[in-house]
Amino acid sequence: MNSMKVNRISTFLIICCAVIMAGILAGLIGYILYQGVSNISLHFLTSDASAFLAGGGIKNQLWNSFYILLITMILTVPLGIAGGIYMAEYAKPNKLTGFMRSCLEVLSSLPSIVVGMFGLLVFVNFFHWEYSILSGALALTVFNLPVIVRVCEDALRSVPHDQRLSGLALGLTQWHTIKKVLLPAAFPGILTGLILSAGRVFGESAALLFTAGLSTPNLDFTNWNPLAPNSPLNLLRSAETLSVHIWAVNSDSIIPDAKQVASGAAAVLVICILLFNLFARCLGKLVERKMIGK
Amino acid sequence: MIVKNGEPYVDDTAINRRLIKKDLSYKTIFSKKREYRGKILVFISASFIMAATIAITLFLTFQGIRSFTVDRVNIISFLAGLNWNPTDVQHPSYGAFPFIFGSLSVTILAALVAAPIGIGSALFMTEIAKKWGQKFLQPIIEILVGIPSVVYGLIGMSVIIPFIRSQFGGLGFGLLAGAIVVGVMILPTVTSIAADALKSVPDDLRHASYALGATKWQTIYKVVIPAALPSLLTAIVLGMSRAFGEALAVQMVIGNAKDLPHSLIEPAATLTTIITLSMGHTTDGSVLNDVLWSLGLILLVMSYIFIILIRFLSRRGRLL
Amino acid sequence: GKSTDSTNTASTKSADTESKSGGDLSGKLTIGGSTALQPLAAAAAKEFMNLHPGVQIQVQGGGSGTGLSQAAKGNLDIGMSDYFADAEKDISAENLEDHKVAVVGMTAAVNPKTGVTNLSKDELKKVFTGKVHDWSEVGGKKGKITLVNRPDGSGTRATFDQFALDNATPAEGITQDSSNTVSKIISDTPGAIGYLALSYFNNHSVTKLSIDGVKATEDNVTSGKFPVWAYEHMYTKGKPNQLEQAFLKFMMSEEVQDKLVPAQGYISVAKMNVERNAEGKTTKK
Amino acid sequence: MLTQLKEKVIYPEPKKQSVIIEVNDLNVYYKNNHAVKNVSIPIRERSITALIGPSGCGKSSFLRTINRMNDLIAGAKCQGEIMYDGINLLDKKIDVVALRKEIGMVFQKPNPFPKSIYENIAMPLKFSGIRGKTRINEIVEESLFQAALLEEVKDRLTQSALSLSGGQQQRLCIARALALKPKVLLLDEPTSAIDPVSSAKIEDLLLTLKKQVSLVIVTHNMQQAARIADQTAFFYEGEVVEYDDTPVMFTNPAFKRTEDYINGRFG
Amino acid sequence: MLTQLKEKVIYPEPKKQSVIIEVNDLNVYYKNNHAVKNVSIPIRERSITALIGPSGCGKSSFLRTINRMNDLIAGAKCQGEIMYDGINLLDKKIDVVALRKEIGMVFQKPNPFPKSIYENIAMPLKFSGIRGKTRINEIVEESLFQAALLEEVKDRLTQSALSLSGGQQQRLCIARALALKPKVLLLDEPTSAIDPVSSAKIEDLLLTLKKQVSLVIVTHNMQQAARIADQTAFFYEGEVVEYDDTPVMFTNPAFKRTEDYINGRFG
Ligand SMILES: Nc1ncnc2c1ncn2[C@@H]1O[C@H](COP(=O)(O)OP(=O)(O)OP(=O)(O)O)[C@@H](O)[C@H]1O
Ligand SMILES: Nc1ncnc2c1ncn2[C@@H]1O[C@H](COP(=O)(O)OP(=O)(O)OP(=O)(O)O)[C@@H](O)[C@H]1O
Ligand SMILES: [Mg+2]
Ligand SMILES: [Mg+2]
Ligand SMILES: O=P([O-])([O-])[O-]
Repeated sequence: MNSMKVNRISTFLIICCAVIMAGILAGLIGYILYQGVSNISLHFLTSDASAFLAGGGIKNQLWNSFYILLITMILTVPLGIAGGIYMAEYAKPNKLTGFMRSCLEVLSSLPSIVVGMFGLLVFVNFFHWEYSILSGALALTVFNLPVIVRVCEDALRSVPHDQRLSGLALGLTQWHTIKKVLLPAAFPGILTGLILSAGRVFGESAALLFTAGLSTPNLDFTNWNPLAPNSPLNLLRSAETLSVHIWAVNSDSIIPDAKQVASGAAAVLVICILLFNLFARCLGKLVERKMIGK
Repeated sequence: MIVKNGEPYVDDTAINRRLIKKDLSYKTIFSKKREYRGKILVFISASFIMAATIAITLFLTFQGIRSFTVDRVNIISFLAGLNWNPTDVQHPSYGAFPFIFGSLSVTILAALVAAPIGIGSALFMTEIAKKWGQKFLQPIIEILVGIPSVVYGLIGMSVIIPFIRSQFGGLGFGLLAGAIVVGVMILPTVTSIAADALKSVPDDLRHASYALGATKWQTIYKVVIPAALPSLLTAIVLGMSRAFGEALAVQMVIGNAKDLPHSLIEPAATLTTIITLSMGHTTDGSVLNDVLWSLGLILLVMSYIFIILIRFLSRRGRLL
Repeated sequence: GKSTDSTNTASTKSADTESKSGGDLSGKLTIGGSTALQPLAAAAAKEFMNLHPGVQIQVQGGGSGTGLSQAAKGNLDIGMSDYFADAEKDISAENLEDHKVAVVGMTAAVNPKTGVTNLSKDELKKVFTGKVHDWSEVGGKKGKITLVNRPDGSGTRATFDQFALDNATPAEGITQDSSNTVSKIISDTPGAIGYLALSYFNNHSVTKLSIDGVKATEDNVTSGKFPVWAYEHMYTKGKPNQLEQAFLKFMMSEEVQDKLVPAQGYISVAKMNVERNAEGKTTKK
Repeated sequence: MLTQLKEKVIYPEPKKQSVIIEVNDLNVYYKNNHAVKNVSIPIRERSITALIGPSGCGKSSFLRTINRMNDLIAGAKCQGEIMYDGINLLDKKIDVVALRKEIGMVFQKPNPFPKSIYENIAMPLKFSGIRGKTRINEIVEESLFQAALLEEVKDRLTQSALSLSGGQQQRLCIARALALKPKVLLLDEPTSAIDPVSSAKIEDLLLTLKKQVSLVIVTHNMQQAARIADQTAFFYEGEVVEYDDTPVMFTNPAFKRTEDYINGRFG
Repeated sequence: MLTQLKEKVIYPEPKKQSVIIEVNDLNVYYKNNHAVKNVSIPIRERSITALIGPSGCGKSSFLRTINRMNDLIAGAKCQGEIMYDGINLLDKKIDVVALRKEIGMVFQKPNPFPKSIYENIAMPLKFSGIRGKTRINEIVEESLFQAALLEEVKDRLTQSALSLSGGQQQRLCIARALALKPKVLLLDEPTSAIDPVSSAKIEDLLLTLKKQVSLVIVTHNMQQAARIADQTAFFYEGEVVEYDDTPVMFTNPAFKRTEDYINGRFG
């Protein structure tokens, strides 16, 4: 039968697409891990990068990545969740909301390099924060804020409408309904979204190129005074992150083992992303189960 | 009835005031019990988004038009010129067309890579194997979205470039490599948005179709895809907008040659790669620096255009 | 700007244990720019930090343009460049103080499979401006010519354009940010040609090209026979401070000039029999 | 057609119970949709008023207007008068939060919060300003008892409310509303999503409750209305076709349309 | 309890019409949920069989099993026998696409495709391999006529089907199903989401249709079942409590539970 044949062929093609998709992931992860894992060692993770000799590590880059991530999340999470609450619960369908939504769309579709250029213009040059963790984190805030607003808004919207109604019908104010009923119910979704967005921040590179710089001072991991120039905590020092390091090592370094360092660093990066993902999934499920099954 | 000053007087306190709103005052606005406090807080946070967007647009616009207003670069020859040679001492030329062309080609080619596979995978997830799709493809997509672009670039350099070199000759660096890398990169974005679009087609329609004896493909092709078409196009456009703005992964594989490429395997450059490549070499206020900001402004304008396109598509979707 | 990873060879841990030999110096120094000078600066920085454990020096790449522009802005303490700051019209050269620390020769680098080891200047120009497309046209084996360029801010590129190509603008080819990448691509790609500082010809994966029959050797450079060379400058913004001064002094010390400079493929300024001014005019000393 | 008939409607004289809410000429619009049209009925104190009528006739809209839940619907507009305790509830100056504590509401689908059973009742109490653990415990227990749920859940107050069966959840929602000591309780098809046994339990519960609270219940089950309601209003296309004491309405309806509906000829 | 009573059920002898579908011992499971339990009833040719029962009792599940729409639900499992034209419809070898053309289905919510009225009928025709513009036009017209919709829409066949009223949409859905000339038409609460007038029209339509097609209709409106059905099956918690000719069922039900349900004592 003709239509049956067409059906079979097209189904086959669609399955092919899915297989390609899965293949790409398997290929990517497999290749990166295969190439990179052999280069990962305790030494690689805990020693400084080298400018021209073989055998450098990624200690500072790894630290910088996590530190910038932390600062970015501290800046974005409260802002983003509050923004999400506004968009989901308070925004009335009027011109202002329409405009705000457009802004959100614009912001979330800006190329990260444009965000980086904005950071260069404003944070680095205008405020004279130079290439620094602060500039980088602020640029990433611009980059990540719309994502978190979106995550929070979606999570709140997916809370059944009758939860809202029952809160209000019990004489709770809207704010208390949000705080006590909706946010807890949306929490697993928000948490999962936050962690996934953290993964994206962790891997971002173009926005940091012009804001956090491509170098790291010699960090003294015994000096935790945030004002010291060589303190890992200093916000006003330049900081090369792991993903920027991969790019830099590949495009303009003079170390002889650039390939090994790059693939090792890429493997570390991907493993971190995988862990973020796994973590988000497990935590989200755990929290959800705790809320429903208690 | 109470009479006061010769007038009949309704005792206000007799009416129960407990259901009447308290007057607005400093105290009620900031007191814990009232909700104004929370409302103001979230509104201010939301305003940050507007502030950031406006700031970015204004700063980049002002910085980006300097090359035309201050440095007197001809805007036509900037947009349409084929020759980019800012270091020539006598006759510096700032023709950005090859980069615009490069960006557009990479974007379109990437969409050609990503759209069929992405929409196919989305169909798999929503129509063919729902359970499987949710269980396996969803996490795959989430992981792929999370993989940093430099990693895609790295793989492009170490796998795709040697492959192209061995298959087609040449350097391997070029539009084709860029398009493949970016196409794979936007694949998860396209897939997940397309899957959302397909999921939002009401099951009613599918049931109607199946109950009328349609095969799976007939249902997909004649009912599901037409109903989701504007959103599917949105998915592709969104993917393209990501491709247009991608910088480092492209720079690692495209070769960064400033001439118009003659074939897919010749090195080329895009707006983003030329910015990352040259920005560091310039000083504030130099013509080259200003021109790079103008390239940034083009990126900004393009992302606005993409948004307008998406808006247009989603409005069409609502009419259906 | 653009640069590479930092040099962190002197760890602070050793600072605690080692006796403080030159212990009066401390502070942080960021050096960046020319990738032609980068290997030498990095090696010198390492030795300097061994001598002064309190000092931290990072050496980055990025290209000469980056070196000059970031030094002028104050983002780099010392900017390295292959060309004179005056040559860059956007940079206010009067603010920058020049320190010539070495000379480096530069020449074209080709993939060994091309079979070419020498080209006349004319042939070189034809190759780089895209007038010839096949190696067989200039006496090599048959194979397509592929150009590998450095970006606009590169001093290697500026020097090579000026003295090897007589200011002809090279045709477009693939453009890479660092000399190291260029060297890698040339060795990977049959038919590829680019240009590198002599300090990068440290293995035999790429062929060092002679120009007009003159080999690109130290002797030929110092005597002025081989024209493609450049001073390696270190620029400071205004007068160097104490730390910068100490490092620059170290750069000019015998330890660096007599040991590191030749070992890394550079030439000491003192050895030069010719000199060159900012306009590029070469004269006998 | 209906408006012509309207004039003939003669509302019965108030029986034993006095009026607690008096609705006068109420109109509700959703954008262009005129959902409730000139409705004027009284809600009697300590009695059950049932609202019946086919789907989409405006019963829920009417109910939601009473405790201003319609404020939440974008584009909804209410006109008219809902007199309660000397004030018009549709007035702009009304403090809706305070109002909703006094006029509670229970929905069709049981919608407990995803928290413990105890918290479901305690949380709204805390927000209404009641302090003190013992005081709150007392009220929780009392309202669970009132909702005939105490026996079933007293040993598992800390368990999630979602672990209860549908019928239990609905009674929990009633208990939650009762904890705030409302004067009026609005119920929108409270039994239509739950099993027959639970449904019967809730009917019993409502009959007990009406000794303290005035109840308004929307139902699509005519027999349910007949069983429990003191007064019944029949809605049709936004208008109240007939309002009367339940026995009168079900045995001797004034209008053909009411009779048709009650006898299942449409709807 | 019900299973004990079950043994006493004596299905009536076939009346005038012969059996077109014979369901034997049908069980439907959704994961752990046993939704339809040992159901055995006949569907008679050219007559209307009504399925009644409270919400969630398995009426829809039963109906969906007949034309294998349950295949689309992940986790659904069907066991038993549905004999039709000498074959068991639950057989793995059944070509479900062909089956669904012969046994059509109409859903509770009208679900026309977001295309023109004409396309709504023509598209499934094309799917089933019917070619030729005149042939298709003919069938479109014929089925619109059969569904009593032709008069209302003949001048605007190219307009979007979504511009029709709910009742018209539902009749369009019926027309669409009729165009494929089904032997059996399954209707799942076809009138419950539309207005009374349209609903009455559809009832009339069904009475006309049964001259050519066997109809199975799920309804929650007992009176509707009484008005139009020849046979009625009463479902309760997944089981068929009673199956009989409609007049018998409504005047003299064999079981107390049936009587209670019919008289609105629950559900
Ligand atoms: N949130 C809303 N927005 C717009 N229109 C609405 C909304 N809610 C109800 N309507 C419209 O108002 C009219 C009355 O609806 P309402 O829900 O009050 O009816 P109902 O009698 O409660 O019906 P049901 O028995 O189905 O619950 C309907 O035409 C409906 O479409
Ligand atoms: N898609 C499904 N997945 C899982 N369980 C289902 C599904 N559909 C129905 N059920 C379950 O099967 C049982 C019977 O449902 P069914 O929809 O057949 O009842 P019904 O008699 O049609 O009810 P209603 O009158 O509400 O339509 C219910 O317990 C229901 O929860
Ligand atoms: Mg309702
Ligand atoms: Mg059903
Ligand atoms: O990096 P350069 O030495 O070519 O400027």
